[in-house]
Amino acid sequence: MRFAVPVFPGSNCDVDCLRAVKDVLGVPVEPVWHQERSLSKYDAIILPGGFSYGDYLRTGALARFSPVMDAVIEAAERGKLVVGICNGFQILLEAGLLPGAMRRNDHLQFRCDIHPLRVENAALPFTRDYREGEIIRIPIAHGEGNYYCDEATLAELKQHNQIVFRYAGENPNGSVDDIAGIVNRRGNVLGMMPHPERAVHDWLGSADGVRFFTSMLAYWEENHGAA
Amino acid sequence: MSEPTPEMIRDQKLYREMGLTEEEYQQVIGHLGRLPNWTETGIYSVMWSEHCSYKNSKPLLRRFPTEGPRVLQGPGEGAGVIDIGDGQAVVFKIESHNHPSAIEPFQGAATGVGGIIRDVFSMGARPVALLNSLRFGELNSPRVRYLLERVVAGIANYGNSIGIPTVGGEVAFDARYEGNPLVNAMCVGILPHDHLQKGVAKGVGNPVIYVGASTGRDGIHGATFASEELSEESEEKRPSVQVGDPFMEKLLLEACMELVEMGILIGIQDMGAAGLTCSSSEMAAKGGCGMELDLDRVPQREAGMTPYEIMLSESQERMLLVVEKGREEEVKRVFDKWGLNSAVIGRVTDDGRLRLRHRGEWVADIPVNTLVDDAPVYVREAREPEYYRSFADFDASGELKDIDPQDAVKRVLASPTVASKKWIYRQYDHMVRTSTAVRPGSDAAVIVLHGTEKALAMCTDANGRYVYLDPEQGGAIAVAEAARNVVCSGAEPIGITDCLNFGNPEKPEIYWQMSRAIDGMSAACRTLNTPVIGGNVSLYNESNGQAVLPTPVVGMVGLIEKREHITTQAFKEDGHVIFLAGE
Amino acid sequence: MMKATIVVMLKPGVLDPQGSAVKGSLHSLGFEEVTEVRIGKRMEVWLNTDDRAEAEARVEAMCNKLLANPVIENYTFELEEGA
Amino acid sequence: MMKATIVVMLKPGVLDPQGSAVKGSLHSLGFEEVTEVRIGKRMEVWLNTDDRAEAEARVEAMCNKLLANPVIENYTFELEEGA
Ligand SMILES: Nc1ncnc2c1ncn2[C@@H]1O[C@H](COP(=O)(O)OP(=O)(O)O)[C@@H](O)[C@H]1O
Repeated sequence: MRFAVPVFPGSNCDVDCLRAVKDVLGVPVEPVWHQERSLSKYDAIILPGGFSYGDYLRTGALARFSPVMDAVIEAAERGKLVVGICNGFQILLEAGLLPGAMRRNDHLQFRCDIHPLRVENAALPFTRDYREGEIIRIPIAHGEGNYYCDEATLAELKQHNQIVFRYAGENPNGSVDDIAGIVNRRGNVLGMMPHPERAVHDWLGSADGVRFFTSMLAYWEENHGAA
Repeated sequence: MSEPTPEMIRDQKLYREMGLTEEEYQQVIGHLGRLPNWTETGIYSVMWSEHCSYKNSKPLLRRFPTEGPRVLQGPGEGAGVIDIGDGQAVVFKIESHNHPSAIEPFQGAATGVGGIIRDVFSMGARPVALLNSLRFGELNSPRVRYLLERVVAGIANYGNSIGIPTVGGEVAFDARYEGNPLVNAMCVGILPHDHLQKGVAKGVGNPVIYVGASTGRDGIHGATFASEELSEESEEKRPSVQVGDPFMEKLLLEACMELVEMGILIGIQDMGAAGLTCSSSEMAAKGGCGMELDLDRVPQREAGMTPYEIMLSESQERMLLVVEKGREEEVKRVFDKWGLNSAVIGRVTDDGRLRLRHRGEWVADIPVNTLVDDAPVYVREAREPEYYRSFADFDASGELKDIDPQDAVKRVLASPTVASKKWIYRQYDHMVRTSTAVRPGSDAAVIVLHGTEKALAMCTDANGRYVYLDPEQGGAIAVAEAARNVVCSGAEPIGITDCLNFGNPEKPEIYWQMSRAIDGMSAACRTLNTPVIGGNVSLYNESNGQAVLPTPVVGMVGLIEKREHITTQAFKEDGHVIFLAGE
Repeated sequence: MMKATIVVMLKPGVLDPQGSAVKGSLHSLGFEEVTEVRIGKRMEVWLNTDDRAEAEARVEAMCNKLLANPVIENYTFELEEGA
Repeated sequence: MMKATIVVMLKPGVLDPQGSAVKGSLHSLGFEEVTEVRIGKRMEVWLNTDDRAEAEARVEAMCNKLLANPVIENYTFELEEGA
């Protein structure tokens, strides 16, 4: 299994994602400059956190037009695994790969902490190594993680089990229905504000993010045989 | 708008508005052998400001121990460098942005962070952590709360965007900082020895390359502004506050790191205080050469900028480079990739002069050493303040008897200075780069060095009240406290950087405080084997004639040889034994 | 040369966190008469063209593609000549 | 009830990183005729008062105290009745 981590101008969790995949899975993973137009070599794509294009205008709005995004959309259509973490989630929203939009945190402050999440759907390629309803601790670090969608969209998300993670305890940003992460209808494109790549060693404060990555590998191996 | 002629500058004493004294102006004439023109007067005035020349503090700074077996670079470059073994080194420095933050707290604090990051990566190091040290008035004032909120938001905005974790710092509140808050930012970086860069121009004919943001009219005379007391008048100089662009700096950082990896740089320096003036003249002076710049080639954001404005602008996110002749294209390719400006704006010469051309005419011709090495130095009068004697005789035993210890403990714990700072540090991304092993909230922060067993502990410490009561003891205590924090995290202290925040040094009592504090700090550094590898001086921290508490801030770094040595503050388990160590 | 002044505001039903926070701050500063605050963006875009109809179509396109997010935002704009 | 519409823009000489970034993106999306972009804020503030003169003074005070930072920003506002 090969991972790609697209790097936009202003990405800053790209290195962390590369290191997490390497440390946890030991499979090939490469940074891909945002000017690249093809991702055909890769089986999974992680859009990293950071402040692409300075988060100017709206978070993710300018990165969404980077050349590599056409390849990300194509990969999503082909059923490859696509993950957007934090800024990556914001880019997926702007690109229309996931429904909804992001607003500033309701208290207007940036918030960085290790936060409890509830795993709402443990049947996905990203979550199969978790248990449904399990509380895991994953770092958050964002100023605009206040997820918004209208009532109809929320109803649909619920109906199709697309809400993957909810904040347990206090909602750190005011998101609709305590949403921390969602998946598309098909189940192969996931966006989340918390950072699983920052929770892969006990010395980092939590290792609960490890199973996020092992889930993806297990899913892929099941579908493609070990490689 | 036509500029004043050299004669007008002399006759109307216009140099005074720029901050040059009568004697200094006469010295300039002596150095040039003629009257300086407008641009030249501006250049001398910023280079000879306290902020750039340390003219009031240099003789005192010489007392610091700056050497040690691990020191690869002491004071004198963008930041100091200390060997940490295995061919690696740590680079760190602290700097103040007090005056801009008093006027525009968000941008003032943000650009302070941006500046110190540039200082570190201009050494060739990858910045890995940020810290800060803050002082405000009492929190019951709405203005103080506004300043605190905006300063914290500004620090958060810059550090979070650029993706360098803000892992530590300290903050205290006291009425004596009310009109003049202190905002000091520290950056720590790591590099392999062979990546070490210097701010030097060498090799006659080599190109001088400008990279980064375009030059605008922002922050002109910021350096002189930082060397004056805050007064109603500074309101008029308000536009001297710049807006930071952390996105631009992230690109600049990555582009510069690529050049460092390519091993192509002869010299690199950031354009901070006094912008192009300071970077060009310091690089030339250090290389013992001269420099010729064609100002028309400087990327400009606004139309019709004068040489004076181009040279004195403090627009952020800019660097000056010197590379070997013929390698200009390689530099350009890297900067094009990151979508940044890069322009060859001049070349290195052999005659020791800084020569500037604008619209086909020579607009300045100055011997560089007179800007850098011949800046005036003042040894001020020091006088023991009266309060010092009277406090020394103070006997507390009487008053203490009436205090209820339980109540006192509660009040101490509830005071903003002692209470939890989580409200602040949860606004800082302290985990990005996934190397933070000890997050804010313990004694010192710890950053692991990936690929090795090593880690670095770091902290900032100061106590203005102690220093006020006894500058020498207080200075020593600041160093000792930092050392304890670092040791308690499992590290051996290896060096410090310091930021000397004081009032107006022309007042003998203030100069005395500074002199004594430096003696105390120096003694502690000698005892602890922690050389001072760099720092910053911020004077004239006064408002309405009232000085802040004398606040030398210590930024310390310690080396942890094995990750298993990392220790945190918290009690861990029932039944563990508690010891009290020390006197 | 034409100048477009574009206003982008959150749609009426979308809670405006910035507006609520500013309202709170205004109250605590003693401006108690403030009943609501909504905060949006105002963009000034200069276009190197003199054709009004074309400019209009182009600005419309910029708004739809980039400047506003139709999920949560509405936009309006005005054009001025020679600014 | 009065509604104040307040526009806060960066002063002319002040760097507008957001505007520059948006201009760059517009160019790469093919809107090459764009020569400059400046981005500021538009705030709508509803006031529970009917006294126009008073409202004017109060909004002025809000701008100076909180809504704009005179060091780097300029503001203008308009008042509408009964909105
Ligand atoms: N308080 C201090 N303690 C030790 N060194 C200092 C102190 N203040 C300034 N220095 C050193 O003096 C040198 C000259 O500073 P300069 O190059 O003008 O730096 P900057 O403008 O970045 O502050 C720097 O290397 C700096 O580290």
